[in-house]
This record gives sequence, structure tokens and C-alpha cells, in this order.
Amino acid sequence: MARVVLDKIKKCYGDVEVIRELNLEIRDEEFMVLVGPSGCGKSTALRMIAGLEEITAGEISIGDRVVNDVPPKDRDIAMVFQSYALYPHMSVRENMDFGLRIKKMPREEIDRRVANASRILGIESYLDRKPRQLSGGQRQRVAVGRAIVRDPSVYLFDEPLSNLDAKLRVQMRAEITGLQRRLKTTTVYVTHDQIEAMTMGHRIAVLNDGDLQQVGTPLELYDTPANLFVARFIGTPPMNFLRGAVGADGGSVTGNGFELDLGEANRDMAAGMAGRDVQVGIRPEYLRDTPREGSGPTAPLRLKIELVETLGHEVLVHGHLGEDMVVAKVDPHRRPEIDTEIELQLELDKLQLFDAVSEQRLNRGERP
Amino acid sequence: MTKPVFWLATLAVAVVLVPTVAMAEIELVVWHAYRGKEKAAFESVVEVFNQDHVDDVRVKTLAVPYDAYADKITAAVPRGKGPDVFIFAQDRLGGWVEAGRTMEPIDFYLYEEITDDFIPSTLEAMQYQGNTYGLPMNFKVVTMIYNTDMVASPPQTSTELIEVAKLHTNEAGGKFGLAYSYSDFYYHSALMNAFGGGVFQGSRDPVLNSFENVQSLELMMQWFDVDKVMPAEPSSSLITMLFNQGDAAIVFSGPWFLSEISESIPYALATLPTVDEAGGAPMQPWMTVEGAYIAAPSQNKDHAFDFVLYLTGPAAGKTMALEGRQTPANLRVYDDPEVAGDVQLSAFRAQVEHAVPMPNFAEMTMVWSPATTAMNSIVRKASSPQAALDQAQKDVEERVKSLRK
Amino acid sequence: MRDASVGRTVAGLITALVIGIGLMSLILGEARRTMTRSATEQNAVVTAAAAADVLARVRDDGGDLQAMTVALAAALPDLEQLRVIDASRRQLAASTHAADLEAGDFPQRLKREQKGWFDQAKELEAAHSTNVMEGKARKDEVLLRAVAADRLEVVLPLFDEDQVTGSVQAVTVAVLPADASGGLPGWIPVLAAALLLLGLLRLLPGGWPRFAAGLVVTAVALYLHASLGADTLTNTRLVGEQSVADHALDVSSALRGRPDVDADDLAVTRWNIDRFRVGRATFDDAGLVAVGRVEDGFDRDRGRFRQGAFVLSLLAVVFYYWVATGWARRTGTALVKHRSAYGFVVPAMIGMILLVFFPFFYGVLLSFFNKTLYNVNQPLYDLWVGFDNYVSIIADTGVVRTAEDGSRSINFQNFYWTLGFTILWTVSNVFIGTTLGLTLALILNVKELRFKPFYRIILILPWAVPNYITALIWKGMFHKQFGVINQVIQIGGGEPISWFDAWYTSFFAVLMTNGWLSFPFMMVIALGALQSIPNDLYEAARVDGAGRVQAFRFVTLPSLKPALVPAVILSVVWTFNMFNIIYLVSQGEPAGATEILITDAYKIAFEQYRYSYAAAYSVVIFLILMVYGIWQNKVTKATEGI
Amino acid sequence: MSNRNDSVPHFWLHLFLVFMVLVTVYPILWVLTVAFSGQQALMFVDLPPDPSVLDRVRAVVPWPAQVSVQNFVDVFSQQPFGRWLLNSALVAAATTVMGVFLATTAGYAFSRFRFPGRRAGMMSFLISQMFPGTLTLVPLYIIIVQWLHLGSNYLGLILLYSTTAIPFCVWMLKGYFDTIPRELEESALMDGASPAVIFWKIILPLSKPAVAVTALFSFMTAWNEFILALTIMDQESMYTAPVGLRFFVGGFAEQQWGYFAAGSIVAALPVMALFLFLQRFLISGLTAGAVKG
Repeated sequence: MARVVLDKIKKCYGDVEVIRELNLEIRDEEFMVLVGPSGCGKSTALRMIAGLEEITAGEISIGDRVVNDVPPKDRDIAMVFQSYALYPHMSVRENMDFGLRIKKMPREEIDRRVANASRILGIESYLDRKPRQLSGGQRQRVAVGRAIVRDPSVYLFDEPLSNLDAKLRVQMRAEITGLQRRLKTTTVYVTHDQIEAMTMGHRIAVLNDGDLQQVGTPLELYDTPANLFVARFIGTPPMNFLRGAVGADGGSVTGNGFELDLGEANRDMAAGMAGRDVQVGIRPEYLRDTPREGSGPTAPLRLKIELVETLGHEVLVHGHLGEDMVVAKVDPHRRPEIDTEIELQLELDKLQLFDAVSEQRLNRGERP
Repeated sequence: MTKPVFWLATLAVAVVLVPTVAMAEIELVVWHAYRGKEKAAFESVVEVFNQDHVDDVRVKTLAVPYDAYADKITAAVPRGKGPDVFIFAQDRLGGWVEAGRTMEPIDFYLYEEITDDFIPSTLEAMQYQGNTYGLPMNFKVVTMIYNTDMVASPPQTSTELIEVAKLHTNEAGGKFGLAYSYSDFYYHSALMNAFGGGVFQGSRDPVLNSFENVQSLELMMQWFDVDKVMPAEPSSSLITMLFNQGDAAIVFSGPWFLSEISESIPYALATLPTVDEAGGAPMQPWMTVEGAYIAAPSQNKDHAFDFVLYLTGPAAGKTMALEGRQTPANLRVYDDPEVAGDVQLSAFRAQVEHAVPMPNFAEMTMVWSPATTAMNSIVRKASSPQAALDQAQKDVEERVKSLRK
Repeated sequence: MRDASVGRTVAGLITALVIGIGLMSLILGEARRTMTRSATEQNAVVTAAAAADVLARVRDDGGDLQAMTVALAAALPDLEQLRVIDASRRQLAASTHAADLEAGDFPQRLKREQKGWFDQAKELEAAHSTNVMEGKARKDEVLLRAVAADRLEVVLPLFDEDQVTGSVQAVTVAVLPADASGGLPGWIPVLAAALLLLGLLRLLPGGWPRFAAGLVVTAVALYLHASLGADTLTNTRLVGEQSVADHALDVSSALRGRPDVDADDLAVTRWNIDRFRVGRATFDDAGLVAVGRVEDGFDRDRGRFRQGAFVLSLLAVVFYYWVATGWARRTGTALVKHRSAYGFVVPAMIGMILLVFFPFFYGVLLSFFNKTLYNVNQPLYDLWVGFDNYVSIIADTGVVRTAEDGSRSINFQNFYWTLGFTILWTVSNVFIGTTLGLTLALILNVKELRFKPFYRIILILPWAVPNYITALIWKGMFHKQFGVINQVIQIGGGEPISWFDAWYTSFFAVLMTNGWLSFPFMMVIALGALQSIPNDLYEAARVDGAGRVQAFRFVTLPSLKPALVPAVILSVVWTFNMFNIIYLVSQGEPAGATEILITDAYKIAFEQYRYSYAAAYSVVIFLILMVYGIWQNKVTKATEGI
Repeated sequence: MSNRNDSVPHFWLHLFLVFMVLVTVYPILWVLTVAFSGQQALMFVDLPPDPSVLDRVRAVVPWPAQVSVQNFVDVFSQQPFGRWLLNSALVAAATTVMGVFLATTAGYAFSRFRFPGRRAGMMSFLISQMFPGTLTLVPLYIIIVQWLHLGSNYLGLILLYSTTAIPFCVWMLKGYFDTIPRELEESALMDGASPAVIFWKIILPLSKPAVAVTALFSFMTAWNEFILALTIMDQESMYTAPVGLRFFVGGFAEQQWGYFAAGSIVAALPVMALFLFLQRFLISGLTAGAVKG
């Protein structure tokens, strides 16, 4: 029931265009993550939904109504700020019920909601403390609790975990996700951390430089990134890229120091593109010393190991392929050594081809 | 409405209404800068007037601290927001006449029967450009005050003065035979006038660097620097303290000084000595005359004048003299035996015979700064009297010129 | 300029013309009314002067004053009532007023309610003697007032030898000059031409050319209107002058032939006098108007009109720009759009405009005139001196004074010395106050330091106790012989110092006093501001390996800046204008060396009574401080938001 | 400042503070000496002939020859000084309220809103302080008494004093408001608070230190001023304490320094009381915990 639709949204500060033209639909009960590097406009987009920023052009609707001129308080939304923005002079309880008191909600109802929210978040024991007496994680919970009590139709999160340490962040990630699953409230979540995006969102919208790059489920983005930017942005370790040109027959890519037969999977796509400059993308897990079980056709590549990262369950090796640095996953039992050469198998049907100029994806790729 | 409330309300209305019914009278507002004894005496004098005029006039007083009194008059009176009558020394008279809408000329009311009662020089202080703007209430004049434990009979001449003073001077111990604010141009005027000097001549042209003025300053420096009978940096607080500690034998000061004298110090007053160096002429200090003036915008000038006349008359003068310790300008007050028998009042009365009203025109205000600068640099021995006065003369001339432009 | 559309250009043009021409027409109309009025007044003066002439002669000859008074009132065409006051005898010497006639025979003793007549005569007497004494025409020797819509009363002094002994009051029926206007009001053709030109605008391309064309049209229209107006003024003046000349001849011929009037007295030029009773010489005995002279005399007025027209034209151009470039519309939109912001500012702004900016603009205005005690009641526009006051302040460059014996000394009264001293005084005071206040605040902000409340309350004492008395206590402490400071020096075996004898020791004394008085303020400010710094910042700095000094330099100072910078700027401003301490402690000693600009300005206003000069001084002070403020603001970016 | 025991030892800080306290109180002890002397003379050292070092040391110690509270008694009995103190308190309190109200609202707008004329407005507040006030007495008199008809009215003084204090207070508050995180307001906005509620419930409580300074400053401005109070008030019963104090000195009459000193001390007490009260706001560290990082 609380769909959020951004229709041709544009935002300018003076002559600077922060968001060029953004079309995005966030479905009811969906957990949508806006992700992108800092300065990409994701926070601005969120703040426009919240009503904290004016919309230069376009329309935003929440539910069935266009909210361009609706003040934030009437949009039926709640927001959790990066800095939490707790009122330092108010106790946790007051922080949580401030909005409700302003709405002149009956006392019992307020108490019920606060009790409910603090139970959910496990903050009942410090309701009477001031924010400065709380730890970072506790403050974070209070900030979330403040959003919950309002029982809005949309939650907005603005990088709420960026101030927490790594461990706490993982825990809160899970808590927020769980909370959202339970409350089933439409959520828009902004982060610059692609792991957060991948782990939390139903769908992810990737923004860069004010442009929407791609919207999709985490796996869609992972497996079929729409362009080089998304491909680079999503995934750890990042996808490998090899610059080259499509051969005359359209069946192979030749780069500095390698030649790659594109194989069956990509043949029809590459046809007619002879001589075109491309970037070949392959995720490290599809570039292995021994192919995965059940994988498709592979092509061999030789790599001189320059760096070895041991992660325990697997080992990453880095080396140059032509001018491009690539990372591959290697069987940990192989104990690869620096300066030795290793033969890798590249899974051809996991290959991603991008136009070097337009940076757009060329092949369809495969869904898992 | 309950009954008690109703009766209370009626009572309140009655209380408010009754006085207004009886008040078919004129209210005169009087401003003054009195405090302490003077204020009490003044208020009792006003009260007597009010008693005598229960049916027609009621005088209301407002005391204003002296420091901003002139500013208040300047701001309020020309705008019709001021008093009907105000009391002030003559020094600002000319300025206010020039500024206009402040001072009401009263020559019309004055006949010889009235004017003859006043000490002529005090009345003269009330006149500007041929018009009289007020009647003198009292005058303040510097005279000689001496510690009778130290000085048996007051010195009559400057030579005697210095002789006596030397006897009581011990600079290292902070004891001085003579103490007065000699570096203050106002106090210096007594010596200056003795030599026949002055600040303006004829049509108000400055003559600060006249030969006589230089002479008077040379004598002053003789006392301070050669005879060394006077303390350095003679502020009025310092002089008060010296006299009260018995560390100063003779002081030149005015009536304001008397109430600051501690009870343990026996003192007497005498006329300032004659100056041998000036051919035996008496020291003639500048005199400040306090007058009662009618404000030009007053709506009740006739009544205001009646009040001024009363205020400067013998009855009020007596109270102001005996209770307020003022020296009255009205000669008839001295006919009263009680006033005549008062040694202090008669001492000032005697001094006024050798006193000059301080000029009351606006140009006089321009003199103070350059004159003070000159006095200080002379006392500091930074320049000779002649050079310092030449400079002062130049400065004052310039200022007068720019005002009259 | 890009959006100088036809509509806006036209709107701008109309606004400019309405403002320029409309206001100028108002001024013109007022100027012409003034001229007509002064001609009317001059006619009344001529009548009164003729009557006074005759009456003085009659009195000197021992004739019947009352009879002549009645005769004159009957003979002179516009003379309605006449009254003669003999002030030296407090008598009403003669009168034609019915009430006076009823009261009995003349002379009559003046009654209390007739005091005003007596005072008038005395006023004229004082005015005459003042003018003679100063050799200048400063005070009015002719009094004029309207007693009814068409009745003027003129009061002239009556002389006995050189002494004013009384006055002649003449009530006359106003003699109006012929209506000089004629023809169309000047603005109609000009406006019509301008509107015609508007059509041409459509032919021009938008942007600059159209904007410039509109500007040219505005300028030309205003110029034409102004020069047409100036011509009308000259004409009005000449017509008025002619009316006076004609009237004088009328009066003369009315008197001529009377047996009791000596024909030799009837030189009409003698009656043509200004308010200082100085002959105006605008026409000769034959009543021929000296056109050249009238126009010369009019030069000043015309100059003033030209200045006014120039200012109005500038105003009109500003409005043209405002409307034509669409700025006006944007102003309107901004007002609506940011109404809540303006709502927050408005209460404070109203107070400031009324009680701060208004007196300020009054001061600035005053500085362009020459208002002194001696001319406070003259209308301001008579006293315009332009930048003279400023020029004479800035031209006061004689810092070194050479005495007659060739020795050189510093002229402490000089503007530049005082300026230099003021700057020294300000810089050292603010430095001391800020350093001390900040240091104390930092110390008092140390955690777990004991007795902090005690220290805090003691250390604000200098601020809490009225500074009038503490300043004087300090002055006493610096007394050469009886001050504690010299006693302490002597305990230490030193020689006592005359603190106020040299400018640097005197400076030291005032500096100590003011430093003592001013540090608590800075301390309190810094204490408040320190609270805005979150502790985390220090922790972060500590983690980053910053030492105490670096933490102060990179954490404390930047965080204090928003509060401290305005406090410092304002401290500078207040110290620059710190009147009390100098006035009470050093009193400018020695020889004015420790005066600061504000004490100088005070003396100029209240000791020399040169109000405009003092205002100019204040504006100079203001400008110096403003330059400082802008500079400081640039350096510290205090007005830039977060 | 976060100092631990490893930084400058408190001993040195105390030493410095004690020194400053001595410098601060010394002249004030002389005021007390004059006030409690029962005499009217302003302080000067009293030395015997050929003073020894000991005599000089005695002379510089501020202690009256005999202690008397007569001056304090007289100050209240000879004049309606209590009434004047009350007037002062009334005017100063109202000025404080009004000054804080005007300054906080304007400071808030300058800090938080971006509107045309903002910089010009702020600069004009600053610049207004730069024009010396010597010549403004008469214009102010005309405005207050002739135009607004507020002569002999507390309101006239309150208006004058609060506008005198505005520029400084606005700048001070604006600086402080700038340090309050914007998210707090946005958060409140999301909570449904109107600008007025945000201002009163969020911004003001968070700015207590700055508001305390503003209040103290406004209060002091009103508490010590005397020329305007004297010029505007036309009834003795409407005078303020500083006006009353000036009755003791100046002019051609005896100088009652003892009364003046006693009155000054009495007049300083409310200021100190106010400061004591405001102290806790100056040290509370309010914004801590508002945001993280």
C-alpha cells in the first residue's frame, strides 16, 4: 500500500546537477537499498523522499499521493539519520515519543508504542537515560526505535550503520533486516557499502554521479551488471577486467598478452562486433585453477603470481594479465607461491562483455 | 458582583476621583540637581510654597544627577517635554539661549524693586546679550579654608601665605602648607583675575596668552616648584584627604568642600589673600551662580515666575542657606541675624565682593580643554607658561572661529 | 540583462519616470511655492520697513506717534494693523488694534499677557547687538510669521540712535505675485515623448540594447524635465521680484504727497531688506528689477535644485535597473518564499532600524552640513557643506609641531596621532582581554579542577561592579605620591613614577585599567563557547597523536571561532569607542596624547558645539571600523555559514 | 578540555588562578574599604612622615581605619535606593527576556535559513556597533519620547537596552547555533515539529550556554546604563539604580564616595547572583551525545 515512486526526479544546486533524472519505484513492503559512492546523489534522493530537500523537477509519490509539496511530517515516513540526531537534552523515552507528543497522541497509546518498540529493540532498560550516557550501538537502536514508534508507512535510513564498528555493524545489519521482515514496512536504505546493500536489500538501486545505473535484486546486479560501473562496484573482491578487442571472427578477444576464445555462450552476441574495443569481465570465483563442479566450458589463462592472499577457506592470487591486474581464486591446498606461474581456467559462460566506450554490457549473461 | 467587591470598587473610584475634583490647580514641574541637605532644604522650601498656594499652584520637583543634567535639559526642554522651571549654574546659559527654545527671557517681570535685592554680580551672571534669563539663587565661590590648629590667623597677603605654608610643609611626609587644585583652570582663575587677566575681552575674543595670565601662572609655578608648598597631582579627592588628615594647613576651595571636612579637623574660613606680586590686588576667583530659569516652552510662565521669585526671595533663601548650606544671592537674606551670624555664610559673602562671575557664553566651554592642557604642561614643566598659553590661545581662537563660521 | 523583456523594460521605465518626474515635480512645485511665498513675505517686509521708517522719523521729531500709526494703516494699501512697542519703557506706544484702542490712551503700560511683544523687541535687540559684535549676519533682525491664511505679521526693530529700543509690528494682507506658471506643466510633454519612444523599444533586440535604450530614454526624459523645471523656477523668481519692486513703488506713491511724510524718506531700495536687515539690492529706486543680480542670487538655489534633480535621477535609474532586470520580481518572490526566515528576523530588525539605524543615518546626514550650536535652528538645507568636514579632518596632517624656537614636538591633538594612539590602544587592549579571558576560560574548563565555581564568580567581579568607581579606584592607584602602585615600587626600592606625565606611562595606566575591566567578558564568552565542543573531538585528536598545543590549535580554536570571532570584532569596536576609561582615568593626559578618537568627537560636540563636525568625526570612526570589520570578516569568514 | 592528570598539574593552574583572583579583587577590596569605612573619601594611601617600608606595606593593604556599615544604611535611608534597585531589576529582567527573544530568533534565522539579505543583515548588525553613540542621545530621545510616547516608561528603556544588546547577542547565538547539528532539526521536522516547536523545544534547550551568555550580557547592558535612563525618566520614582548612584558624586557639591562605593557593591550583588545562577548552564556540556562523529 505504501509504494514510493520517483518519477523523473531532478535536483540542482544552482548550476550543479546532483540528480539528473531519476526514475525509481519502490514497491510496497520492499526493502530498497540505494547504493553508490559518496556524492552520487543517493542521500539527496532519500532526503527528497523525506521532504528535507526541495525537488527541482519531477514527482515523488508515496502511496497514492504526490508528495512534492507535502511537508515531511505529513508524508507518513520516519527517518533514521547517519548521525542518529538524537535530542541530547531529552531522555531516550522523550526522544522516542517526541513526535507522538507533538501529534497529541493519547498518553496510553504513546506508552504502548514506546514499550513495544523498546521491547523489540531491547532498550527497555535505559529508557530514562540521556543519549550521552549510551554507547554507539545503543544510540543506534534508539534512533531506530524513534522511527518505529511512529509506525510510518515508509522507513528511510541514511547510512545508519556507518558510525559503528565492524562487528556491531554486522549485528545491526541483521537486526534491521529482521525488523523489516517482521514489520513489513516499505524501507529505503541508503549506504555506500555494497556489502550492506547486498545483504540487506530486496532490491538495490545503484547510483553514480546522479544517474541511476541499475535496479535489481542483489543477484541480478551481481550476475548481470548493466555496465562497467555496477560491475566494478558490486562484489568483493571486485570483478576482473581485461581490456581487449574482439577478433576478426567475432569469436575471440585479444588483449595485450592474452587471447581469449569467447566460446559458445557468447558467440552469437559477439558476432558482428569484430574489431570493437571491449572490456571482458570475470569474477574471481569464475577464474580458478580448477574449474568448479558443473561449470561450463572454460578457457585457460596463465598468470604469474605477484601476490597471495590467504583467506582460510580459499586463497586469492593477484597477477598481471597484460596491463590488467586480475585476481583469481585458488585451491588453498595448492599453496601457490609468488613469482611462479599458474594456469587458470576461465568459465566462459560467466564472462561479461562491456563496450569499452559506452561501458554498457554487451552480452546477456546467465541467470543462476 | 458580590457586595464587598462592589464597595471596594466604589471606594477605589472615589479615591481616584476626589483628588481630581479638588485639583483645579496648575502643576509646575521644577528640575534641580540637589542631593542630601540641599535637596531636603529645597523640598521643604517648595513645600512651603505649595502650602501657600494650595488653591492654585502645585510645584513638583525632580532631582536629576548632575552628570547628565545638562544633557537632559538639552534633549528635553526644546521639545516641550521639560520642566517649567529649572535650576542650573550660569555656565550653560549662553549655549542654551543660542540653541533656542530653552530659556525664557524674564526682563519683562523685572523691576528695580526686584533686581536691587540681588548681589549685582550674581544677577549679571544671569544675563546674556542684554537679556536676563533667570534670577540668581545662590553663588559658589572659592575661598580660603584653613586648619586652625596649624594656622592661628589667616594670611592676608600672598607673601604671608607662602611663609605660613612653608612652615607646614614636609614633602617627604606628605604634608603641605597649601593645597588646592592649582592645575585646574577654574581654581587658578583667582590668581589670574588678581593680575587683571582673563579669558575673553570685549566682543568675546579669546585672550588666553595675555601678559597678565602669564604672570599669574609664573606665580603659581613659583609656589609649586620653587617654594614647594603644594602637593603634586592635586585632585580634589587628594586635597580632601590631606586636609582631613591634618596634612594640609590651608586649602582654597568652595562650599562643597566644607561638608567633606572630617569632624576632627578644626577649621575657619577667610577671604583669599591679596597678591603682592600683582600690586596688592585681591585674588578674585570665578564665581558660579545657580539661577532659577523658566523653560521657554512652559505653559505657565506667569506662575513659574512667581515661583522663581519666591525661590530666590528672602524666605526661601534663608532656609536654603541655613539648612541647605547655600550662600544666597539675595542680599535681603543676610538681613536675617541667623544668616548674618553664620561664619561660613558670611565668609563666602565677604569673598563674593572679590569674585568674578564665570563667563556664561558658549565660547567659554571651548576654553576648558586647551586651558587644562596648558595648565598641565606648565605644571609638568613640559613648557613655559608663555608657550603653553600661546598654544592654548591658538586652539581656542580656532575653535571660536569654527563655531562662528 | 538577458531577461530584459519588453514588458519588464517598459515597467522599469514607467517606474523610473514616475519616481523621477513625479518626485521632481513635487520638489519643483514646493520650490515655486517657496519662491512665491518669499516674494509675498518680501512685500510684507517692504510695507513694514516703510512704516517703521516713517514712524522712527515721527518719534524722533516728537510727533504724534499714534496719529501717524493710524494714518499709515489707512494709507498703505496692504497694511492692516500696526503696533509700536517701546521696550525701554515697557510701553505700548501706539496701535491700531481695536483691543488696544479699547484699553485706553497711548502709551499704555504693557500687561503680563503682552510679555511676548516685549520679548520680541528684546530679541531683536539681542540679535542686533550679536550681529554687530560678531560682525556677521547670524541672527534674524526681522521677525515674520503668518497670523492667518492671508495675513502676515512682520516685526522690525525700532532704533534710537544705534540702540534697539522697541519694535514695530505690522500685520499686512498678503500681496501675491502674479501666477508665473502658465502653460502646460513641464512633465506632460516630457512624459508623452518618453512614452512615444517606448514604442521604439519593441524594434530593438532584447538584452543589453533594449536595456540600454530604456536607460537612455529615462535619462533624457529626466534631463529635459529638470531643465524645463529650472527655467520655470527662474521665471517664478523674476516674477516674484518684479512683484516686490512694483509693491515698493505702490507703497512709496501711497505715502508720497502726504504732508506729514518727508519725501526724502521714500527711497524704496531702503525697504528692500533681508531678514538680517541687509539691503537686497534686487531693484533700483525706479522699481527696475536687476535681472542679473536676481539670477546671480538664484545660483545657489539653482545649484541645490540641480543636486536634488541629480539625486532623484540616480534614484530613478536605480529603480529602472531594479525593475527592468527582473530583480524587483525576484525580490518579491524571495520575500514570499523565505517568509518564515524573515519572520524570525523581523522583530529584531524593527528594533534595530528604529533605534540604531535611524540615529545612525541622522548622524551621517548631519556630517554633510555645518550645524553648530549657533545655527541649530536654521533649516538644514541652508547649511550644506558637502565633504568639507571630512576634508578638514583628513587634511589635519601636522603631526609634528615646530615651536618658534625651532624645537619639534608631537602635536598630540593631531588627528593622525590620535588615530594611531586609538589603534594602539585598541589592539593592545583586545589582545590582553582576549588572551587573558581565553586562558582563564580554558583553565576553568579543566575537568576535575577544584574550586571552579569560586574562581568563576570572583573573576567576573570587574564586570559586575559598576566601572565608574573601579576606574576611579585605578586612577587613584596610579597617583604619583599617594597611589598604591608607586608605594609598591618604593617598597621594592624603586623611584615613584609620574604615571600621567609621559604618554607611554599614561597609556600603561589606562591599559591596565581597561584590561582588568575587559577580561571577564571574554572569559564568559569563551566559557559558553567551549561548551559547544564535543569531548570526542579531543579524544579523536588525542588518538591522532595531537599534543596539548596541537589539540588547542586544531580543535579548540576552530571550534571557538564562531563565537570568538564576533566577540573579538565587537571588542575591537567597543574598545575603539571606549569613552569612559580614557575620560575617567587618563583624561587625555599628557596634553591630549592619550585621547582616542571618540573622546575627541565628544569634545568637538559638547565642548566646541560643532555638531556636524563631530558627526563627521563619528562617520570617520565608523568607516575605519567598517574597513576593519570587512577585513576581519574576510580573513576569518565569520559570516559564512557552516 | 579534556585534561588528564598527565597534563599540567593542577597546582600550577591554581597558582595562576589565585594570582588572577588577587589582581581581580585588589581594586574591589578598595571599593569595599571605601564602602565600609563609614567615610566619604575616595581611597588614597595614608602615610606618616618619613614612612618605613612597613608603613608603606600597611598603606597598600586595603582595610579601612574603622569598619562601619553606616554607608550602606545611609544609601538606603537617604534615597529611595531600594525602589531604584527594584526598577533596575524590572527593566533589566524585561530587557533580558526581550533581548534573548529578539536575539535568539534573529540568530536562528541567520544560522539556519539561507535567504536573500542574510549576509547583509548580519553585517548590518555588526556594522551598527561601529557608529559611536555620542551623538545619538538626542535622536533617541526624539524617537522614544516624541514618536513613541514612551517617556517615563519602563518600556522605552527596555526597548533601548534590548536593541543595544541585540547585535552582540545575535552574533554570539548565531555562532553557537551553527554548531548544533542540522540533523537534529531535520529529525524534529520528520517528527512533525513546526519551525516554532523546533526552535523552542530543540534549539533553545540545546543552546543554554549561549543563551546564558546572552542573558547575562543583556542584563548587564540594562543594569549599568545611566544616561538614557536619566534622560528618559521624568519621575524620581522611575529612576534606576545607576541613576541613583550618580547622585552621590559629580557637580559642585561634596563627593560622597563612601555612598557611591556602598551602592556599587549593592548593585553588583544581583549581577553576581545572576551569574551564579547561570553558571550551571555555562558548564553543562549540552551538545555532547547529540551526534556521533
